[in-house]
Amino acid sequence: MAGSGHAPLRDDRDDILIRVKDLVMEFPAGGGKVVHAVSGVTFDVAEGETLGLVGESGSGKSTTAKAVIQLPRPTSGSVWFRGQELTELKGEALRKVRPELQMIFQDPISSLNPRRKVSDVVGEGIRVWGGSTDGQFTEARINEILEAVGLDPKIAGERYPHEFSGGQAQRISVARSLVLDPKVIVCDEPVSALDVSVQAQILNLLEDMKERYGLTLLFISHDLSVVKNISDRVAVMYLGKLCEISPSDELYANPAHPYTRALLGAIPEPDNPLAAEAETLSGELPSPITPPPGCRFHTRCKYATDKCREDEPQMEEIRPDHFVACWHPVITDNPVTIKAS
Amino acid sequence: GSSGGDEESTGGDDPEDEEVETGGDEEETGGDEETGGDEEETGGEEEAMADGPSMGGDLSVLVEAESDTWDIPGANCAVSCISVMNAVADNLTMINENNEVEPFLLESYEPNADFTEYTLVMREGITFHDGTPADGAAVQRSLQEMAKGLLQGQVLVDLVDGPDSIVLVDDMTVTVTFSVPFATFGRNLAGRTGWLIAPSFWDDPERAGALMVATGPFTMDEWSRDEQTVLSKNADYWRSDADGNQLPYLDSITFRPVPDVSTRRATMESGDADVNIDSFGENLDFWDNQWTGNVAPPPASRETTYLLLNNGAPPFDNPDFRRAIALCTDRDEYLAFRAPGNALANGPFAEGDLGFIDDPGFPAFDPAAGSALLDEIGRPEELIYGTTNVPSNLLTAELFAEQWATNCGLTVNIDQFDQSELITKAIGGAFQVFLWRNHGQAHPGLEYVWWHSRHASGLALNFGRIINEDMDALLQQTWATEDLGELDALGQDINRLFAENVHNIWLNTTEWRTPYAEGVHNVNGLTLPSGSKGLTGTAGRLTLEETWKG
Amino acid sequence: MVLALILIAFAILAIWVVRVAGWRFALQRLGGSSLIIVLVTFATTWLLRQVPGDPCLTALGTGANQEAVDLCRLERGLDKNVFAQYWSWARDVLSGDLGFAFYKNRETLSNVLQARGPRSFWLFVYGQTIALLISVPLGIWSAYQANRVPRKIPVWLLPIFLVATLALAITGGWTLSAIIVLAVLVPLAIFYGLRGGPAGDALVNTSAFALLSIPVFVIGETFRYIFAIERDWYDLIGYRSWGDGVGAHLSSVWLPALVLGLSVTPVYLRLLRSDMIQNLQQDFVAVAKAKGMSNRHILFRHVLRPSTLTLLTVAGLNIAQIINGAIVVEFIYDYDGMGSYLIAAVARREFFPIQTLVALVAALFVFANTLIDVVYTTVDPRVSAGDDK
Amino acid sequence: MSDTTDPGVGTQAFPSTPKVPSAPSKPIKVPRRSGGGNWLFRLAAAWLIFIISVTILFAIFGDALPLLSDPTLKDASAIKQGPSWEHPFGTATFGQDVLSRVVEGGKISLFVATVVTAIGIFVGGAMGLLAGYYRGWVDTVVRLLVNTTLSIPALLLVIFIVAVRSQSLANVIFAVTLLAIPALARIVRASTLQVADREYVKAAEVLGAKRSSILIREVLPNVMPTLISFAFLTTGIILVAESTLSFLGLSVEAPTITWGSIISEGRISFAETPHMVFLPALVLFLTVLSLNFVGDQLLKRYDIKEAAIG
Amino acid sequence: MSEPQLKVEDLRVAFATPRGSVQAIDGLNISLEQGETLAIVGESGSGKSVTVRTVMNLLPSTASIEGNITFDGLDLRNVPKDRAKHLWGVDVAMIFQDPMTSLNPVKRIGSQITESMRYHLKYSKGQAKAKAIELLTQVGIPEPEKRMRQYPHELSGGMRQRVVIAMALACEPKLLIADEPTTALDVTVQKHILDLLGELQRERGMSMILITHDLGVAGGRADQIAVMYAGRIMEEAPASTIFSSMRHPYTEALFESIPSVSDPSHTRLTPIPGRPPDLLNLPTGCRYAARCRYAQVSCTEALPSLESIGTNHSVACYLPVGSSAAIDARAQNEAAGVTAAGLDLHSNMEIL
Ligand SMILES: Nc1ncnc2c1ncn2[C@@H]1O[C@H](COP(=O)(O)OP(=O)(O)OP(=O)(O)O)[C@@H](O)[C@H]1O
Ligand SMILES: Nc1ncnc2c1ncn2[C@@H]1O[C@H](COP(=O)(O)OP(=O)(O)OP(=O)(O)O)[C@@H](O)[C@H]1O
Ligand SMILES: [Mg+2]
Ligand SMILES: [Mg+2]
Repeated sequence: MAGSGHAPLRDDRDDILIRVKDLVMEFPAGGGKVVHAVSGVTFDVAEGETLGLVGESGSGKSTTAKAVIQLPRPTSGSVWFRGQELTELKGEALRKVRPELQMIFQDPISSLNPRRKVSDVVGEGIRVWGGSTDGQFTEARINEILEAVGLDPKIAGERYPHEFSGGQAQRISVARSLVLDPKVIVCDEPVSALDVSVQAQILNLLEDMKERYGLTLLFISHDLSVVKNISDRVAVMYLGKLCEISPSDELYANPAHPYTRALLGAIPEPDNPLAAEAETLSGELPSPITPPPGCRFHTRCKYATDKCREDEPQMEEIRPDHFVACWHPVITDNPVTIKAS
Repeated sequence: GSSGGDEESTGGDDPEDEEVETGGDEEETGGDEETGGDEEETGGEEEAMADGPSMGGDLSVLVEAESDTWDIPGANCAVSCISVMNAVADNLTMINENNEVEPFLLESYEPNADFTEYTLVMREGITFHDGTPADGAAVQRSLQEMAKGLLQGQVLVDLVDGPDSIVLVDDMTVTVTFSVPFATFGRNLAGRTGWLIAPSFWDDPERAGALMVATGPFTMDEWSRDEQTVLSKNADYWRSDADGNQLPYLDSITFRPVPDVSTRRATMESGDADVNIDSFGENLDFWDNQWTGNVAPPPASRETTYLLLNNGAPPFDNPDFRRAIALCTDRDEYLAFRAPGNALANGPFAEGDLGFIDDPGFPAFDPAAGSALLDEIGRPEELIYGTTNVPSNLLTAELFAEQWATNCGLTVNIDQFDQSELITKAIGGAFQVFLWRNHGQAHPGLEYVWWHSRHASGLALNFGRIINEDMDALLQQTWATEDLGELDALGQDINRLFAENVHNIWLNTTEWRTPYAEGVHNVNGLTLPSGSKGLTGTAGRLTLEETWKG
Repeated sequence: MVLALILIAFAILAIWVVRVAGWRFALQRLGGSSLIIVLVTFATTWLLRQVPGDPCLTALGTGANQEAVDLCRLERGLDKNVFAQYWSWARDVLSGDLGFAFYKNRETLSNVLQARGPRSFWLFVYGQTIALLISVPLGIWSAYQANRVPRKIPVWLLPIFLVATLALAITGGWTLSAIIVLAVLVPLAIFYGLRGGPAGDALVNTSAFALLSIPVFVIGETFRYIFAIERDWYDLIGYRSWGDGVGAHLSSVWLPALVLGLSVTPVYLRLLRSDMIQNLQQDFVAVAKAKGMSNRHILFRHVLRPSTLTLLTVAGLNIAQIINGAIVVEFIYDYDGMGSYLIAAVARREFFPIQTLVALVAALFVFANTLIDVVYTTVDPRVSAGDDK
Repeated sequence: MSDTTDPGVGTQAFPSTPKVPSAPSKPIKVPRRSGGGNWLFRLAAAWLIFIISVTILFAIFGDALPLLSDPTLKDASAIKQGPSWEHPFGTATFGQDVLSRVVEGGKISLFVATVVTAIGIFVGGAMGLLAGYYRGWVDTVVRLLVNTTLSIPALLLVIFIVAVRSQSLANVIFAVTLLAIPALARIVRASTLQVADREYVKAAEVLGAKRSSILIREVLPNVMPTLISFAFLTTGIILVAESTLSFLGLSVEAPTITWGSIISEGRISFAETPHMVFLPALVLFLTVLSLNFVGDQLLKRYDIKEAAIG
Repeated sequence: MSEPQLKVEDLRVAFATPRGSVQAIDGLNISLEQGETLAIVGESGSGKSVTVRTVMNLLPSTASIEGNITFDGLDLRNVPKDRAKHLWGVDVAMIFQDPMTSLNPVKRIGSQITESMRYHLKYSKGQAKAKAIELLTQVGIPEPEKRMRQYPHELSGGMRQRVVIAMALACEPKLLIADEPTTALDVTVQKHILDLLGELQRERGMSMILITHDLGVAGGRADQIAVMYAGRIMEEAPASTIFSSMRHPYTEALFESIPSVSDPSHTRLTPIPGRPPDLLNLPTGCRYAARCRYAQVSCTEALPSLESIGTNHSVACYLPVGSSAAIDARAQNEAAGVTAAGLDLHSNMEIL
C-alpha cells in the first residue's frame, strides 16, 4: 500500500477548500536519525465535507492534521487553503489565516486552561483578534456559541474547566474553536477520551455545528465506527502514507486495500466477516525511522509479492471516487456488511 | 604599683610587634585586673616551690594565628610567631625582671659611651640545630640579614654603612656602629632583631618557606600551614637548669593556630590542648574565676587599646576635631560594656611602665564641650569608623558610633571589611578611625617607629601619621640614654604631648591571659645565665623553655 | 601523589563515560563544560580585580614599602590588564603550575591541595555518607508509611515512654530545658515512629523540615558544646590522617562530618521521599502488588531505583554548594580544609589560587554532572545520555 | 492522640450490617480524612501571621507594646542576663532587651528575605519562563547562566560581591538575590516546559494568539502556583542564609539588627549567652519551618512535583 | 449447582477524601463459576476497577470495605497470614489497563516475569527463566530469549501487554482479572490480545473477569455480562441475551448511543443525556433515574434491587424495558416532556 500519487485530487471541483499535496513531515530522532512521520500524503477536502482519517497509532494521522494547520510547518509539500499556499505564509500573514483553521484536541481537560473562566476560554479568540472593542458584542457572541454547544452561558461562563465533566469540557473546546467562525476544524480524536454515552453527544454536536456554521471537518479517530458515522470520505493511513481514500459508505462496503480490510476485520463485533483478514496484522508496525521500501505494508501483508517489496504503488481510482494504492487490491462485487450485534 | 624594679623592657621592639590587632577575633578588653607586678611575684613563687621538674612530655599549645613565614626579617611576626620562635631560637640578649638588658647567647655585650658602637662577644661552644657552630660569623650574618630585611631594616636604619657596618672582629666578636646614638639596641637584640639564626637557613634559596634553624631549646620538625608546627627537644641545647638538668624538659611542643577565640576556649575546656593565649575581654572573667587549670602571671607591661586616628587626613588632621571627638567619647561607658573591670588608659604607657602618669591631661568626657567645639569648627558630613567584620569588633564600633551620634550629633558610618584590609588600610593611611592595640613595650624608645614623623609618609608604620616636631625630638632623646629615670621623664613628656594633641583616643590597657591545663608547670618561666629571672609573658608571648608536664 | 590519584580516577571515569555514552556525548559535554569553566573563572578574575585591597600590600603587610610593593606587582603581573592576567593564569594552570598559595612564603597551591585536599575530601565523603545513611532508610520508611495504615499501639505506652525518657534524661544529665523539651518530643517521636502510617511519615517529614530550618552554624556550635566540651566524645585536635590510625582518623572527623551531613540530610530525605511516594503510586507498583510481591520486595526492587533520579540530579547540582556548609563547619571545628583555605585566600587577596580553586570546583561540578547524566542512563534505561531532562 | 481520632484509619472490617439490598443503601461511615496535616498548616500560617504582625505592630507603635522596649536601649546593670520576666529573652551585650531586638531584627530579616524572594521570583521567574517557553538559544543561554552560577560555591560568590561593594543592605540583598535566581529559574523552567506542552497552549496558538501573549496569558498563570509555593520555600531558605552570612560577618552592616546578627553576637560567648543563640534561633526556626510548611502544602495542593532547591 | 468460585456479596466500598466520603461501590453482588468469563461493562467511574481491586486486595488504606468476598471457599477479607502470602498473584492474578505503565521501566522484562515465580513458587533461576521463555512463547512473543533481556520501553504497546499477560499467568492462576486490558491499544492489537486471553483461558480452565467499556468486546468474549452504573450492577445477563433482550433502560440507552459500522454514515445517534451522579452525594432512589426517560416518582424514592428475571438474567429496575409499565411510563413522560426526575426530554441542550 502505502502509496503516493496525485490521483485522489479532485481538481475538477471548484468547491475544494483544502488541498494537501506531497506532504512530508520528518522529525529529528537523535543520533542524526530521522522519523519519517508522514511521507508524501496527497488529498483534498471540499467545502462542507468531513474527511475521516483512520489508521493505527503512529501512522501519522495527528502529524498530518497538524501540518495542515501549519503547527508545526511541514518539512515539505504544499498545503493549499482557499487560494493560499499556507506553507509559504510567514509570521503575521500566517497568523491572519489562523482563525479560519481551528482544532479540537483529544484530551478535553488538558486542552482547557485550568486558570481561566470558561467565558474567557471561549472569548480568547475574540480577544486575540479584537474583532470589536464592544464588550457587548463579545459577550453576546460568547453566549451564542455556548448556547449552541449546549451549555447554559449564565452558569457555565462563570465556572472553571475542572468543574466540568469530560463531555462538557469537550463542548467548551468546540465552542472555543467556533467562536472565530472558522471554515475548517481539525478534530484530533475528539471523542477517544470520552465514555460511549458521552461520545454520542459530541458526535451529534459536531454534526449540528457543521450544519449550522457550514464547517468543513478533518476528523481523526482510530474507532472505525465513529469515523464512519461522521465522515463523508474516509482516508486510511499506514506508516506515514495513504492506503485508501473513498466515500465512507463505499469504503466500509468495499474495502479494497488489504490493510483497510484488516482494520475492519479487527472491529470487535461477533461474526465479523473480515475477521480472518485481521490475522495478518499480528506483526509489528515497522519503525518510522527505517520504513520498509516499496509498499510500506508489505511486511505484514498476506498478498505481498516481490513487486510490493520493491515498487511503491500509486493511488489509483478503482471505482468512482474510490482510490487505492495497492498492487493487489481486493476488488469484489459483493459488498461486506459488518453486522452490529 | 610602679616600683622602680618594674621598669623593664620586653622582647619585642621591632615594628612588627604589635601591629594591630584589633583585627583578630580578639577584642582587646581587659578582664578583672590585678596589677601585673603582684601577680607575677606570687605566681612565680608558686611555680618555684612545686616539685622538681620532670623530664618529657608533649605539649599542645593553641596560638591565635599562623605565621606567614619564618623568614623573620620580613615576616609579620606577631604574638603567635614570637611564641614559636622563642622556643626555637635564642636571643643574643634578654631583659631581666628588673628591666635591664643581660647578654644571653652572647658572652658579653658592650655599648660605647654615646651608644653608637656596640661590641658583641659570642658565647663559646654553642651549635645550631644543624650542628654548625654559632660563632661570631653567624652573629654577623644574622644581623646583616636582619638589616637587609624590609621590616627589621627599619629598626637598624641608622647603621653607619648599612649592613657593612656590622663587622666581624675575631672569631667570636662582632661590632655594630650607628650614625646616631641608639641606646635601645640591646633591647632590640632581646627581640626579633636578636634571634640568632643559622647561616644554612639564610643560605636556603627557598628560605621563605623553610623551617627555622637556630640554637633554641627545640628544633622545628614540621610546619603544616594552619594546622600545626611541631617542635622537638634539642638534645644538644647549651643550657641546663640550676640543678644541672639538661634543658628543655619537654620532649615536644605542637603549636596549633586556631584563629577563632571561642574555638580556642572550647578546646581548652574540652581538655584537648595544654596552653592557650587569650586577650578576648569576654573570656577573661572565665580564665580568672572559672578555669580549673592555671593562668600564667602576666607582666606589668601591657598594650594599650585606643582609637587610632588618622592625623594625616581630614577630618582628624584638625587637632580641634580630634579633641572634640575625645570630648564626645564616653570611655567609661565603653569600659563598662566592652572591657568591664579594665583600667582606663589616659596615655600609651600602662601603669608600672616608664612614662606612665595618671592624668597627662587627656580630655575627659564632656559632650557639651565637644558639641560646642564641633559647632565652632563644623561637623563633617560623615565620619567613617572602620572595623573588621568580626562580631565583637562590630559591637564596639556600634557603641562608639552611637556615642558620637547621640552625644555630639555626628553622622557615623561603620565601614566593615575583612581582616586583611585593616592592615593595608592602616599602612596606606586609607582610614579615618580604627580600633587599635599597640605599644606597652616598657621603653619609650622602642615606640619610635610608631610615632616618629620619619615613618609617617607613603606606606608607613606611623599609622596615625603623627607629624609632631616635639614628639620627634623626645623620641630621639630616648635613644641617647639608658638611664631609666631619664627615660621615665621623657616618656611622661611624650604622654603629655599625646594628651595635648589628642593624636589618639586612649581607651584601656589590654589584658592577656595565658591559661594552661592542670599538670603543666612553669609556663613562661625563664632563668637567665646570670641567675636572675627573665621578663616573659608580655602581650601573651610564650616562653616554654623551662616548662614541664607532670 | 594525591593529585595523581585524583587525575587517574578522573581519567578512569572519563573513559567509562565515553564507553557508556559515546564520543559524541563526551565531546559535546567537554565543549559545554569548558565554556562553563572559562565563564566561571573569567568572571572570578574580573570580580576579584574589583575587590578593594591589594594582594601585594596584604602579603607584605607592615613591611611594605613602595618599592617592595611595585616589585611584587611586577612579579605577579598585577600591573597588566584583566585579560592579560587571565591569560597568564590560564597558561600557568594548563601547564600544570598552580601558582603560589601563599606568596609570602612561596608555598605552592599544589602543596596546599595535597595537605588540605584530603581533609575536605574525607569531610565531604563522610558527610555525604552520613547524610545518605540517615536520609535513605528514613526516606524509604517515610514514603512507605505515607500510604499505610498505622500500626495499633496502645496509647498508654505514651506515658511509659515519657517516664522512661525523663528517667534517662535525668540520669544522663541533660540540662533542664532540654529535658522538658525532649521529654515531650522524644516519647511522641517514638510513639508515632512505632505506629507508622501517615503520622510516622509526617513525623519524619516534619523533622526534615525542622532540620532544614536550623542554620548549620547553630547545629555546629551546639554540637561542639555538647560533644566536645560537655562530654568528651570529640577531641578538638584537628584532622588526623589515615596514617595516624583509623580510630584517630575517624574520631577526628566524625563530628564535623555529622554536622555537614545533617545539613544536607533533609534535602536528600525529602527528595527521595517525594520521589518514592510518587513512584509508589505508579501502575507498576499495583501490578507488583497484584503479583503478590511483598512490600519490602516492591520497595527495594521496584521503587527505589527509579526514585533516586531526582536525588542524583540534585546532588549533582549541589555539589559546588557543599562547600558552603564546609566553610562554616571547618570554621567552627577548626578543621583546616579547602573551605577555610578559600576564605583565608580571599582575605589575603591571593587572586591566582582562588581562580584555580574556583576552576577546580567548576570542573568538579561539570564533571560530576556529566557523570550523573551517564549514571542516569544506567539507572533509567529510557533516558539516553544527552537527553534534556 | 488515640486510635480513633487518627486520620489514617483504613482497611478495617466493619461490623456486618444486616443485608438489606433493596432498602436505600446507607452510606458507609468513613472517618473524614484531613488533607494531610491541615492543623499543622494552620498552625504554621498562624505563626507567620503572628510574626509578621508583631513586626509590623512594632514598626508602628514602637516600644509602646508590652514587653518590648527600644532594642538599642543600653543598660549597664543588665549585661548578658538570662531570661527573666522583665526580659523574656534575656539581655544582650549592652544590656539591650533581646526580645525587642528579635522583633526589630525580624523587620530587617523578613524585609531582606521578602525583597530577595520578590526580585528572585521576578528575575528568575522571567528567565525560567522565557527559557522554558521559547527554548532554543534563550534556553541555552539561561541554562548556561544557571549552571555557571551553580558551579561556584554560593558563599564564595557572596564574599566576592560583598568585598567588591560594601556590606550595605542593598548589596547584601543583591548578593543573596543573585544566588536565589538560578534555583528559581531552574524550577520555573521545568514547570514552564510542562505547561508549554499542554494542549491549551497549542489551542491558543491555533487561535492565532501571539507567542508573547500566550506566554503571559496561558503559561504564566499556570506556572504561578509553582512560583508562589517556591516563594515560601525560598523565603525560608533566605532567612537561614542571611543568618549564616551574619555568622561569617558578611551580612548587613552594624548597627542594623538582623536575626542572624543577634545569633552570631550570642555565639561569641556561647557558654554565657546561650539564650542569645537559642531564643532568636527558635524564632528563626519556627518562622522558616512555617514558611517551609506552607510552601510544601501549597506544592501538595497544586500537585507540583517537588524540585530541589536546597 | 456447586458453590461458585468467586462470590461477592453486598460489597460496599467507600473512600475517605478531603471533600468527604466517596461511595464507590454500593451493594454489589457477583458470583463467578469456575472456568466462566464475566464481563463488567460500564461508564468511567462506575466502580469497575474498584470492584476488582477489592478482590485483589489492592485498595488504599483510605478505603472502607463492607461485605463478603469468598474465593474457593476462602474468606478473602480474613485470609490467614501464611495463606495470604501466596494467594494473590498465585491463585488470583490481574492484568491492568495500560501496558505502558504496568511494567517497571527500569527492570528487564525477564526479571519482571520471573520474580513472582521465584518469590511464590521458589523456582530456581534457571527454572524460572525456562518457564518465562515458555510463557513468552505462549503469548506469542517472537525471540523470547532476546526479549527477556530488553527493557519495557523497547517494546511496542501490544508486546508489552503480552508481557503483562505472561507475568500474570506465571503462577498459573485460577482466576484472572483483566481490567480493560485493551483500552490503550489499537483495535488491531486489541483483537489479538483478546483472542489470546480467550485461548489461554480455555487451555487452562481459568475463570476470568473482563472489565471493559466496549460492549462489542464484552459481547464476543464473555459468558455473562454485568452492566455497572454508579457503583451498582444495573443488569446482568448471559452475553447472548443481553444484546437481544436487554431490560434495563440504561443498557438500552447505552446501546442506542453507540455508532455502528453497519449503519450508514451520518446516522443520528441517541446520546444519554446528563451525567452520572456525584458519588460524594448520591441521590436517593435509582442512581440512573436522573437520566432515565422512563423515570417515575417511585424511581427517585427507593433504590431498586437486582431481581432475577430469567436464567442468569437479573435487572435492577422498577420499570424494565419492554414491560408494559415501562411503555406507559415512557409515553407518559414523552407527553409531559419531562420525567419525574426532572429530565427535559425535548431539549437538545444540556442545562448546567
Ligand atoms: N514531535 C515529534 N518528534 C518526533 N517524532 C514525532 C513527533 N510527533 C510525532 N512523531 C512520530 O511520528 C509518527 C506519527 O505520529 P502521529 O502522532 O502523527 O501518529 P498518530 O497516527 O496520530 O498516532 P496516535 O493514534 O497514537 O495519535 C510516530 O512515529 C511518532 O512517534
Ligand atoms: N483511592 C480512591 N480515592 C477516592 N476515590 C476513589 C479512589 N479510587 C477510586 N475512587 C472513585 O471510585 C469511583 C469508581 O472508580 P473506578 O476506578 O472503579 O471506576 P472505573 O469504573 O474503573 O472507571 P474507568 O473506566 O475510568 O476505569 C470513581 O468515582 C473514583 O473517583
Ligand atoms: Mg494522534
Ligand atoms: Mg477502571
